[in-house]
Amino acid sequence: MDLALIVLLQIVTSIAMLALISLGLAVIFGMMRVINLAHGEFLMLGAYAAILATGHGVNLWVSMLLVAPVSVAIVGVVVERLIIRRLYGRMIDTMLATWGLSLALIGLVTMILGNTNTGFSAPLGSIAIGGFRMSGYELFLILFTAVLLAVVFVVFRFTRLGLIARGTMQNPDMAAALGIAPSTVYAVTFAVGAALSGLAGALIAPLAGVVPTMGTAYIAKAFITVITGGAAILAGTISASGLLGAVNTLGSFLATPVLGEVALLAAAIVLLRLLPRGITGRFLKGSL
Amino acid sequence: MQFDRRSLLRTSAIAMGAVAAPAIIHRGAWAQEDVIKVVGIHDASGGLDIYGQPMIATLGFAVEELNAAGGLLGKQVELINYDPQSNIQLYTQFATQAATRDRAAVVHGGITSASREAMRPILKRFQTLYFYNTQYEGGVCDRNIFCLGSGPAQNVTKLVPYVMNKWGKKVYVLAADYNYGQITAKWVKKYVTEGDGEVLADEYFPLDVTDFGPTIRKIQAAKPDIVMSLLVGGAHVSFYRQWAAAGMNKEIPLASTTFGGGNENKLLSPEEGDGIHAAFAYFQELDTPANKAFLERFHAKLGDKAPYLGAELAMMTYHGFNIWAEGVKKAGSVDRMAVTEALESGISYQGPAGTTVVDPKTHHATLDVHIAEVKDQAFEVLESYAQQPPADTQAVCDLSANPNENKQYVVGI
Amino acid sequence: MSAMLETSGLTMRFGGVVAVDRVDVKIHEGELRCLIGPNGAGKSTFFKCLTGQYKPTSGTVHLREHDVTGWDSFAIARLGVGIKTQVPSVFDGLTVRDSVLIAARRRYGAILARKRTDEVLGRIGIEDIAGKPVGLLSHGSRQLVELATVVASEPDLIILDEPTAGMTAEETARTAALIRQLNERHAIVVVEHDMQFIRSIAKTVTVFHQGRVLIEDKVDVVLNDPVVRDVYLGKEPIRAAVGRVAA
Amino acid sequence: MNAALKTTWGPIALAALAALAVCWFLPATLELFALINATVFVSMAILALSLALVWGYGGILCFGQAAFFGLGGYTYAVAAINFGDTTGAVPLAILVPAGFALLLGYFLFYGRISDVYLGVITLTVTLILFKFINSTASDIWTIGTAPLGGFNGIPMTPPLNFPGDMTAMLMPDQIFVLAVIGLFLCYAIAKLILASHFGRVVVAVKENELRAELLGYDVRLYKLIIFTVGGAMAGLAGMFFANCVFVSPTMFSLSYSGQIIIWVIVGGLGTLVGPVIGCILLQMLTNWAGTLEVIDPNLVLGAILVIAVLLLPKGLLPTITGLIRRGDRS
Repeated sequence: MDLALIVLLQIVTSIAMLALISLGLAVIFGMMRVINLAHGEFLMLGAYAAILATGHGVNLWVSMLLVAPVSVAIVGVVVERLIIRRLYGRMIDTMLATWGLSLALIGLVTMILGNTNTGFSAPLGSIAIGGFRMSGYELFLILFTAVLLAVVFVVFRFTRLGLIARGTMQNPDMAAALGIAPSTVYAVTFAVGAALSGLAGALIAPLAGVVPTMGTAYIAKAFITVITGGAAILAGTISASGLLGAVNTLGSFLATPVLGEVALLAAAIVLLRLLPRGITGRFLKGSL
Repeated sequence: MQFDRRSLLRTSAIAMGAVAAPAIIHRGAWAQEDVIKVVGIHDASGGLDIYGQPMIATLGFAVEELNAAGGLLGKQVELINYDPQSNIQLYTQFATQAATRDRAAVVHGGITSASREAMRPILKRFQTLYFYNTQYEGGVCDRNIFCLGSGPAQNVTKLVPYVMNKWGKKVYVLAADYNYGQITAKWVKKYVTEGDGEVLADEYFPLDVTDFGPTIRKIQAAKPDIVMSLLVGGAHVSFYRQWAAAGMNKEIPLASTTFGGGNENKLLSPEEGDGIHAAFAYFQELDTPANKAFLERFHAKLGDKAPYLGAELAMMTYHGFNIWAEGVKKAGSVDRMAVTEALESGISYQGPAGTTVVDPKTHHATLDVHIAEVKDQAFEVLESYAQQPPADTQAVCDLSANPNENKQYVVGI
Repeated sequence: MSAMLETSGLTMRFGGVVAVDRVDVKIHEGELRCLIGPNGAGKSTFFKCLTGQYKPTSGTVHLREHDVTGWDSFAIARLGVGIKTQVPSVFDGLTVRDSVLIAARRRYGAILARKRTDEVLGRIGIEDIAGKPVGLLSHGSRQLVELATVVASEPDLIILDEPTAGMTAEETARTAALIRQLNERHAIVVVEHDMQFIRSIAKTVTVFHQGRVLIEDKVDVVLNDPVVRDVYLGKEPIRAAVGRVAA
Repeated sequence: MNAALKTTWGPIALAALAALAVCWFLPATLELFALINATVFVSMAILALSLALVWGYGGILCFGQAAFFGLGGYTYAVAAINFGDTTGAVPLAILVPAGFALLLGYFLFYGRISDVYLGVITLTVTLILFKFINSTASDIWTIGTAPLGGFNGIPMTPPLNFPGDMTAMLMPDQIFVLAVIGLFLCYAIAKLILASHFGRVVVAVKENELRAELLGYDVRLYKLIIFTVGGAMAGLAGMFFANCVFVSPTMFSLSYSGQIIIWVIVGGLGTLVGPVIGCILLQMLTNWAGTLEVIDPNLVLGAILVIAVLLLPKGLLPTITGLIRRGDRS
């Protein structure tokens, strides 16, 4: 019984992690049809921002929840101005340019901070569930991701910002009709996406360790989750992470973590073969 | 002319046995050079830098000490360091470079067994002497290489009975998924079974795995008495973090043949690391006069930049270089075969890690082994075993009888 | 005359929208048929069902003795159906000659195909731009290039979706003459909004409205039908044509 | 005929001359180490050429060209170890990746998957191969007498021997010459394919898939064939690479797949020579950057890619030839 509960918790953890690392990419893809291949490095920058901030005596929670997203959002604004803006509508070119950015950021951080593993310990101790123990921080991550998704939903559904965003998703001219330049909407979107990525990076840092190349471990997963999910930001992210996360965990439990990852990738291929426009390209169309 | 050279090389290649390719070697020039070139190939960056950086520091220190004392054969030793960035293919590139461009007298380096196996055939093909100074899984039988770190018959054989006696008989093995982890796990199984224990499960992880969540749950379900970690590299440090975050470090004790080799005890907080048991041929905390004197010199020289030396790898690199230097002195030359023969005469070296004796038949070493426990980010030595022979490799390899042998034996279970 | 192409109950739904609704149309060998109808009447969707770009929701398409319902586009094309799409679908990166050659080469070997290409270029009157990349041409010329590629592949049935959009008066007249000439050897279905053009070429006219066939008869009958005038001609006679040119 | 001479046979003859010059000159002047490195560059150039064909002319943006490269290398190593003789291993190193490309391509193109989705799937397949091959360290993963070795790869990858004579192993200079010949042959084959009717249709499909289909061409088949040819070339590249380095899972890594795309985009999409030049220049640059202590090679490579996309969207070669042409005119 305890074992079933713990497997279930592990599945939920995997799903939450996938959703967390994909959300920033999904926002940018869903709104702008831009695939940001520097997403993994945004995660990495968030993690380093948190480490550097705690190193300078900033409270751990403030570093993770405030410093990391804000600093990466600033990076996002700069990147949007210098690169993304010049390539709107050219999806492949944007992918290639952000890929270049990804390499450049890895190189830059390696030069400045060195190519060494760092990290910090997870706060919040552990809790007992029957005869099993689990890290309190993982539980926190699950709850936090749920809250984050809810906040994104509320913002999109009920605020003027969300209205403009949804309008722009449907038709870029809509924003213009509302008296807002589409370029402003895109800039804000990119910054929000970057902030979400930075936040995610800081939050996974205590579990995964931090190194300049850490982004490469996540970009493929996030990329695959977002494309498998399709264009709808929330519904896509949640459905794809749910499916892929569950497959991954079951694979890991029944066989090995490597087979779990392979199962995740294989599931994504099968899904895309069956639903070439992603899950929300077929189901839940027009949802958020 | 061309044909002649080729057929000659071909014949010699066949004579040499399983050498992979004939070689074109522009040799002979170094003997006249006024410096002796030594190449060190260790990861200064990437996931394995936690091991590489202290090794680079001790190798550099050993060379400086030697040069300060007048060098070798009246010449200064020039050390060339390459950083393969934890990338196996860069190892092959740098090994080729060391042999064919630098024409190094000796190459010291390689951290993982994978990197050793990548360099070994190249250095043998290009006839360049190779020293591998890392604790490893044993069994390499090749006259061109000297493996001076401890092997399973020296560390696993002591650690497994010790912890089984202390904690219980049911063992769960976690290993890095490459030849080191795979082979060492076999040795662990062998010794656990011999001690009437039981290996509940063995799991293998590629070096880039950072998510150990499912594994930690599986271990909890299996309820072992001991978790034996043969995990390697920076990414795998996440295991210890996640293990502690789940509160498991209070529930099931950990033992490891690798923990400490990369100063993992310093990366983790005391709450996370305390209580882990490890076995190595050296710990910086060893309380011997030779070690104390060394640390004093080392710190005087490097000051704040002196890295923590942790367990074995960095110190055996220091020993390894000095043993090679002893060989050169005895041979009176840096010629590969002359030095090899000198070393095969049973050279020994007394250093901070005690006495290291080269075993002529296997090119491995007899050395002291210690079991220690992590306390407050440092190792506390619990037991010491003097002069342990490399029995694992000795059982299968005899280079004085079969000098052309070139393979790695794997324990048969 | 035997039916060359016959649809029965052809229906195409997108979600809740019925774009083509139980359409029964027969085209005979060698016929020249005009199709008219306001924007959104379902003409282009109907063609996409005929040429295999859409798989119809229900109903069938027969091409001579073959039931081609749900076939792939290339297979239908190989049975002898060519289409000039509403927005010119051309090879922007190729030259005019190479584009036409690609089409001719599907039927003929290398030497015959070259001959055929020159012949078609001459017939459509675009030899002078044969060496230019299609991407650099004006809208009208692109229409002609597309027409040339379709003709060069020698289909038995040619579907022309608004062939004169974006053409000058002179080009339009030339196209009308060309269509009559093509009709000597091929069956043709033309969609047009230009009534004068239709009068000048058509014999039978089919009117589409809201996805269904409203009426099908001789050109004079149809153009004088009050219902047709009401749904189509009366309401937006010129604007529809203008709108299409802009598109 | 004249046009064919100018656009096809002329460049092939020039390439043959260049290959001859390189084979004559480099082995005699380069040091052994540099020659081995040069062989690596040439094998990479073949890889760049394979993607130049598939992406630049076939319009298929494959994020997983490294998969065929790795398969070629591994097939060669496993077959050569098992046979003891490399004569049979070489064709296998081309056929196995080609066969894999055929299967994968059938799955993709006959499933009508295109654009970014095709990119994701090829990337995912490459990742799966990487993860699989990276976890084959255990003894059970042995094909015949060749252990796959997991993370270690197969360090004992045997070098080529004279066909049929397994004791006559080739020297590094001979392997270099063979690699250059391989590159030349791939170039000539690509040129001839593009000059043929088949090649024209492939380009037409890239230009406008719908139009080609409406003219009666089964575009899936054309894409599949060009994709398979690309896979075969990448396999050959992997075979040469295995000869001068050795096979290990990094051959399947994302960073390889990425680099190939960078070579092609920097060299010039829609040309064959451009990506080859881009590949060799960028590799020399990365090697040089690797020796600098101050600048990280990733930073250099990344910056080049960003700049190439922003400022030279056509790539190096077309930009330069464009400039020369403009210069001629004025």
